[in-house]
Amino acid sequence: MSKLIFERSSPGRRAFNLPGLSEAEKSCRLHIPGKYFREQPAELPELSEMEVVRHFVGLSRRNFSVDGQMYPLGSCTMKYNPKICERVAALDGFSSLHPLLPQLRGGGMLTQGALEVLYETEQMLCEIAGMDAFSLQPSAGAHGELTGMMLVAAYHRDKGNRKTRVIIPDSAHGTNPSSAAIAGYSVTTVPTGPDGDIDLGKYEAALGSDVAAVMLTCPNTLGLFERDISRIAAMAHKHDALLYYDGANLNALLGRCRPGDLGFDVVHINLHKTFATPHGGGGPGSGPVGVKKHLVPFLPTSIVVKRADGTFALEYDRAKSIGYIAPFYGNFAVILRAYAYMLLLGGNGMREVSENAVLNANYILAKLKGRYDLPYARQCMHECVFSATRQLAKGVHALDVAKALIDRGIHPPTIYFPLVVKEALMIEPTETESREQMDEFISAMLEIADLAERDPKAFADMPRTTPVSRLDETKAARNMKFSA
Amino acid sequence: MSKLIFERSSPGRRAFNLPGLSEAEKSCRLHIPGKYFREQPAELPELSEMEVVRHFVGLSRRNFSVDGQMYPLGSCTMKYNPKICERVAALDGFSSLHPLLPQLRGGGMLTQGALEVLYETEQMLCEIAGMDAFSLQPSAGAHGELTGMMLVAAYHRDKGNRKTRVIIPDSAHGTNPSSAAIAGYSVTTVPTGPDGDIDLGKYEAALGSDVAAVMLTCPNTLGLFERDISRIAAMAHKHDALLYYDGANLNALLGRCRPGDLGFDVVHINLHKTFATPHGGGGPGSGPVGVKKHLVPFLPTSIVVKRADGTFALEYDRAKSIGYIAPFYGNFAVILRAYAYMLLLGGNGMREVSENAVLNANYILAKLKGRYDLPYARQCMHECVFSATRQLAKGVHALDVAKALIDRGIHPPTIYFPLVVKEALMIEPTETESREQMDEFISAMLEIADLAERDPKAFADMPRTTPVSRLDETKAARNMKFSA
Amino acid sequence: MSFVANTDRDRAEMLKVAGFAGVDGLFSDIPADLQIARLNLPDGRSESEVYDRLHNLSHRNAHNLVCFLGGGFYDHYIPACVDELASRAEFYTAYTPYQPEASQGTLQAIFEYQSAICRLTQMEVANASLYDGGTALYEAAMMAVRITGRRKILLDSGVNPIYRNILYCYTSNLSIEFCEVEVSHGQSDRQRIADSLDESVAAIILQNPNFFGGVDDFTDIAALAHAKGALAVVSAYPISLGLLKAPGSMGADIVTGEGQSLGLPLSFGGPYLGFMATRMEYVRKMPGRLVGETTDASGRRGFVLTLQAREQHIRREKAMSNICSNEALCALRASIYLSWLGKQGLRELAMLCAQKAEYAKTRFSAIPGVEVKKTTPTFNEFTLALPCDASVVVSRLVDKGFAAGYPLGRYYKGMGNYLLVAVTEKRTREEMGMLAEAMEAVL
Amino acid sequence: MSFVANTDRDRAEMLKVAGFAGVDGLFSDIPADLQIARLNLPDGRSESEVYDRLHNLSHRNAHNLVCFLGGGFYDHYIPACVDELASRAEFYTAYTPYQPEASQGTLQAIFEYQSAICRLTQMEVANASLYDGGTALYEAAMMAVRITGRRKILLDSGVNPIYRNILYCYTSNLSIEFCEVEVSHGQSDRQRIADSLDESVAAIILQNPNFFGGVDDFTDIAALAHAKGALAVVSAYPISLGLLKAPGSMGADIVTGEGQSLGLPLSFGGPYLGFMATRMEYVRKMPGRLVGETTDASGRRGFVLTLQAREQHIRREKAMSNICSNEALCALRASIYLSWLGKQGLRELAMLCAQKAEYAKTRFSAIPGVEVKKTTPTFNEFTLALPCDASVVVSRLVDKGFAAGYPLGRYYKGMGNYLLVAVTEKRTREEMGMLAEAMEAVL
Ligand SMILES: Cc1ncc(COP(=O)(O)O)c(C=O)c1O
Ligand SMILES: Cc1ncc(COP(=O)(O)O)c(C=O)c1O
Repeated sequence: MSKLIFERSSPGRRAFNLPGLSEAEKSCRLHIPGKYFREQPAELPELSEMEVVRHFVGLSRRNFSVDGQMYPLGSCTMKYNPKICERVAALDGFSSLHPLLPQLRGGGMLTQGALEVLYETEQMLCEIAGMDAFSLQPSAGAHGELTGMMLVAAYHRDKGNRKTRVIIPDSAHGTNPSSAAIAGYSVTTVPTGPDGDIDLGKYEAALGSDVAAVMLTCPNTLGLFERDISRIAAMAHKHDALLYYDGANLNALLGRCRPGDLGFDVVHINLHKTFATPHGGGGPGSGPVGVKKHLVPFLPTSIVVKRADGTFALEYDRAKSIGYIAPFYGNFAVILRAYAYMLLLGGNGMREVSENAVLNANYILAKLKGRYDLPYARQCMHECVFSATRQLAKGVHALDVAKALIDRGIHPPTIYFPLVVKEALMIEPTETESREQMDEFISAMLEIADLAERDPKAFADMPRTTPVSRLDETKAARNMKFSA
Repeated sequence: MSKLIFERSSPGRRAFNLPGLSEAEKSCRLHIPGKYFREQPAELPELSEMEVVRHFVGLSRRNFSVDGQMYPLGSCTMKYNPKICERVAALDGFSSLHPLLPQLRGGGMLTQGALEVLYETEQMLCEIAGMDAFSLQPSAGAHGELTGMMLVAAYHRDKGNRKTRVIIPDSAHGTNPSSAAIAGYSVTTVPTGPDGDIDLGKYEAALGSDVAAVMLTCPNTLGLFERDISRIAAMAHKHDALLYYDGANLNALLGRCRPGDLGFDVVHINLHKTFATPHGGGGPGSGPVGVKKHLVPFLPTSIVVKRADGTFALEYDRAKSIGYIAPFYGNFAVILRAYAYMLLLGGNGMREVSENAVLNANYILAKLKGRYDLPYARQCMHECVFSATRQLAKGVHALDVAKALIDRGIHPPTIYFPLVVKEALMIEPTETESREQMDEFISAMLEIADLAERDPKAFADMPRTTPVSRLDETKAARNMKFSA
Repeated sequence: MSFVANTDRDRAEMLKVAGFAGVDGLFSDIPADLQIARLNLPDGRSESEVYDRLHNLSHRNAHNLVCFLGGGFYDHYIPACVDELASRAEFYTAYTPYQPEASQGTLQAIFEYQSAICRLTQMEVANASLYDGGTALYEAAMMAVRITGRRKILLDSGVNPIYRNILYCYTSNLSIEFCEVEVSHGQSDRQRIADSLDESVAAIILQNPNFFGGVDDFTDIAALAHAKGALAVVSAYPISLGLLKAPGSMGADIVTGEGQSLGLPLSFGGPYLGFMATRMEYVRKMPGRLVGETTDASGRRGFVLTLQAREQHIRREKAMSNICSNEALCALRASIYLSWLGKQGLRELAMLCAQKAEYAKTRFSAIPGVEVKKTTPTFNEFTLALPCDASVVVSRLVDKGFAAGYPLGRYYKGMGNYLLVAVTEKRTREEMGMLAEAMEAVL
Repeated sequence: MSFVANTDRDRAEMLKVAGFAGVDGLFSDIPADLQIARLNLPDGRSESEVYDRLHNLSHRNAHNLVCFLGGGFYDHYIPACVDELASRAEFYTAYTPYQPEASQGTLQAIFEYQSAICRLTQMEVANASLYDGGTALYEAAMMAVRITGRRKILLDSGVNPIYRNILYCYTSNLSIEFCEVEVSHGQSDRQRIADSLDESVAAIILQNPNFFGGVDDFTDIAALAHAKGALAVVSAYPISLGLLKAPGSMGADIVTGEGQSLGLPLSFGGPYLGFMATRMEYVRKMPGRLVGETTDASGRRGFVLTLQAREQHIRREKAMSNICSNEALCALRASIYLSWLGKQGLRELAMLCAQKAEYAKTRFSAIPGVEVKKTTPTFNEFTLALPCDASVVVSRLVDKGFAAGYPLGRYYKGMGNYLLVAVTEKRTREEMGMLAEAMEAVL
């Protein structure tokens, strides 16, 4: 059992060391009255630096990660995170830059390098997504969605439209309906048709003049390209409903197909997926939002502009802007990594990404479809979604399959999402997995399928190779122990 | 089983990416005749960058290390390596400095910062060791010894002394006799007396006018202070034999006792031990050599001097110097870490080092002496040497004790060294281990002592928790497979 | 360089296995007219060229100015072990710990982070992180709305103006009513607050120290709020909690803040770390992920994401928040940083900052024409009244090598001559002296 | 800051357990008059202060000069993954793998390194590392002496003069006789070598490319040496082996070299990496550690240190070398670097360097008064004859931002006007052009 850091604490131990005060500084009396002081110092752990190091090194070794294992977590695009991107993000000239520095002189003259990074990233994203402008401020995909919905609202308000609803397919990620709701809209859910595309009839029926936007993921979360996308767009636009693109799955289209060309008005992109910035155990991410011309005036404050003399500036004075969605310019160090990644790949490399991501997924699909049920029997895009229904018949759940994979040294796919697939196993290898590694994964999956038929009870105590075995989630929810 | 990187290779895979050539460059023909070319490219492995990363991350996880485990490897001073020292060693202004740069202008004007580091390190080492000058060039302890022996030879040559022998106690580390021999001396071994000090009578008998030097470690490798050190020194000096100090154990004396004050003429210091630079899986180290005045003229070329104007220069023109023992100024990045460490500790911190190192070792000694044989029943300095003879009576060797410790998550002590102790277990906790961690170690040792009595056969298949169990060393020597 | 592993040969074989004649077939679901031939972007470049480019760009920033800029974002020293540990591949290349058995490292680290935030703020439960201090405050406001069922919020004007802008932005479609309460003499105005509080108020939002650097004890205000059934929301600067009364002991119901100062580089605005803590009774209304302790079948302790019914992936449009990816790695950094400081270290650090700020004040007050505002006690940031436009002074000081502080005129009308100066443990006596001298020279 | 974990309380309790009244008792074996009260050194400083000091010192170096310096030490680009992987704590905070089961990571990495060196040099066995290329060459010389029982060594004057100095230094007490053989027209002089070779010669030591940058094929010289029972020792620049004939295929008996170019920073002279490879028949005479493959009881492959009877800790004064700690972490870096490059990458990199050097030559030869020495083919380094003292020119070019090369006058009499210029893949066409222009301007 791994001790909590608080359990390793011993009074008086210290890792910290701080500069001393000069006599002159020491002689200054604090002018803070006693009542403002805290009575007891916070009970933070007390350890030597080596003990801190061993603790966290030890914790790190209790994790699966992309650098350790194949991590085909569907919808999350767990591709390789190039190490050069870490190196550039650590450059002093970026990492030690105070965000208020631009305001100290002439709208950004003190941070031209950083502003150039932002500007060029926006320009590249415009080309990649087929949009007219980008804001890099959102901190993650969901944050981008919310920003997008606020842009939608601002657009309609500006036009005097009265809109109350957002249409979202039932296969959508939970953040989509949540973002729409949090932006003040009610959500109308449209079902998926039998072939995995949106049910067009039901979609048409759901549309109406009160619809502010339609939020789609494309390819959708079933890993399938929405084949009627042009009609879907046209139908939405007929009602002056805007089409929103959840860019979580852009890896499938990179360099080959652009959301802007498909008719989307607003998009967000997950830099931590398509553009290889590390996921950090659950963030930080970055979810830039791109828009077509008619939405540009509403973009968040500030935006980066290029002056006639080639210098860059931050523009704050924008009458129609929705305002501040982040304190500054977005998750700059994440954007910086993505920028480096884009330079590394270039236009040619990006096209290789989608080609290989889609090929890898179809390769897995082909190899597994005989043994796992495929709810929508079509070629897939960058991920393939199976159902463990056949295994369930023997009492083996998607969760069991997942735990068995852990014991085989592979991080499980996303399970139980999308919700429209029973016992979903959503597999996204990404373009960076090698054929050999995928073959290992495939063997493991086939072995698991065998085992499910032969000895379904064997799964109960998996995983066995991890520091803990299956954890009691009900107990966690009941006990409500959230801190030491 | 962990695959070799060559076994992960697949033709055409590539991690590498290189800058392109401009047209102008491309158009230049190589003027290398065909016969100078190699016929086949070297069969290096071909992997994607992610595969390279996973391979080495995987390998790293098959290691014990200071940051992972207690590592009380006697004589090696496996103390904590402060992370700040890694940070400063990575500073561009040091790491990208070409060693020939000083020669491009005015004896070092282009590298004043680096020379100041070297100069100040030398000054501090002089104070710490009680010597008059230091050369930082040796790359490790043994390298320092060899340099020291060459200084001894130069000294005697300069004085016209004819000396052929070096006296070394039987407890000495193997590098001592080896270094003396490689420098051209024959070695006279003097036994350890019954109380762990050198046998004074035998020592006196061994001395003579042909003795160039006496090499001592102090405290010696039994972890015991050489109590007759002053007499030993005086006796050597009577014969104009120089006294050499193997500084591997300086951690015991730091800030409290200086080899120079004990009568040593030449010393080496292991920066990778006493001064906390990381051991790197077996180097790089740094083994600066310090000398008293009478040996200064012989120091290796170059030396760093401080000019009257406060600038620093490299002096090459030194008639009596033994010459080049390293291409440049030593393992600079290692020295840099040690310099940072010395600044962090200061004089006060260094004294804490020896106090705590010695206390920790005596604490372990007190707790284990009831259950393990102590060949020299004295208080120890920074390490304590037990013998597993009591366990051997049951058929349990020092090696078995070591393997049992591995299964308990602790790196074993040094075993079978010093050679004068049968079944030696040489335990050096260093000052950075906490009492709790030592208590864990002690419990493990006591548990092992119990087990040795109760069930000596249980050791045969230990360790069990490692990726491989006990390896067949004879087979390795017989098969002579040294490469893939 | 696309980091693709497979070779042409691999691809050819795989296409065959998958039943495709060629790569284009993989995309046959996409109508041909919606496909492009190529992106209008330059070809990829090598790692060393990209490094050179970025290295050059990094030098086109004035990051070497001696930093007295604060405004909620501080130039604290980051111990090397924070960088080293947080850059362990197993931490930074993992994702959200959906599979707890394969993610105990991340889960335990977050649990410890939650614990540290609780102890720091003296609250009962903290979430796993939010995007930043500003959005955390917005989430707190919405949480208060959910808890109270009311839609009016009092907002102290001492709250960071950037955060106030964020609150306005996010709620602009939600018919939430804000009422800003002006500080008086740099301190929250009890009278005005009492006058504005009524049964329609969901929460009062306060900040400590406030944007002018003023330190306060909000116990009385929290009591006033509670008396009207409103919540007290406090945004706090975590380093100050080494010294100052914790919001929890003032009666705060929700505490948020920006965690940047806990071992995160300034990085031109992000990634940062929004923390949030509350009372246990409100936990089900709290946004964000939450790690809880449990056991496995053999009774071994382990950690899992829990109370997920609050979250978007379960509750969709009814979730407490839409947040999914948060700032886990930043929370890890904060946790390492706080572990490095420990109980005594945080206190000493806070003392150091406060003491240095007092010293700086003595230097500035010696400059003719400069007045240190002393109406409220301060922690490590304070306001100077200059004899002329602060932004002009600041620009002149840039030429002398200083980022001298933040001119208040931008966000506070009538405060054009006011400068907000922050002092951290990194600022030496010499630097403070030199800034004072430089300021005297440019005035 | 001494990084000591224990507190005063811990110490008091431990002293009691160990039976000491106080700390001084721990040192009672040391005569009191030999103890000091304190070191005359300043007190310890905090991490942030030490960082500031070192950061400032690092800026007092001209590391930003565009680097055309070589001389055996090259400014190659180091891929980020080398730094990241080699700085895994499990690698860099471990020591020599004495306990193989707890050190398979290090052991396998060294085994792979040995394998890569063998493949690169086309030799049969490589050791785990030596200090640097210079001491490796000295060790090779002594190894040849051991193998042949002879004490005379021929030394080509194209061998790095620093290495020649090292050879002289180490052997000055060992009655080894050196005979330097002058190159003629920048190339090893076959005639002189043949004339100097006789049955008393243990080895001839050669370098490829030699110090002037000249490329050679030593097959004939190796044959000449073998005919006299002498060994051929070749010091090689590993990057050049991407393109050039491997010493192994020339008949070399011992190959050494400096591994700095394989992913090690220049770091002002170290730590570097001496590599050494030889034929299997000589393995027992080879210095340094050696990792071999074996199996455990259940047949699983594993790696151990082997043939240790060659080493000091077993053989003491009869060991092949006194080396103990070597350059393991540097070998790891080299192994990662070579794995990153791979078979094709090393070749392409070598091509790139050679091609760029050819381009540089065209630029320099266009400068009036400057002559590119073309007597021998070169790889990525070449010699310029300038119309005046090269060290003066170089000093002037420093002011223009260049480390233009290495003036040969220091080590070669009569070559005061000669400049050795190295070009790596990091040098752009623009930089080469700018250097040529600057040189023209300062001449
Ligand atoms: C389809 C989809 N949409 C939106 C999101 C939310 O993105 P983020 O986690 O960056 O907020 C995700 C995240 O997994 C996703 O898969
Ligand atoms: C007592 C002693 N002397 C000398 C050495 C040799 O030092 P190095 O390995 O740095 O060459 C060691 C190394 O362990 C040692 O313990």
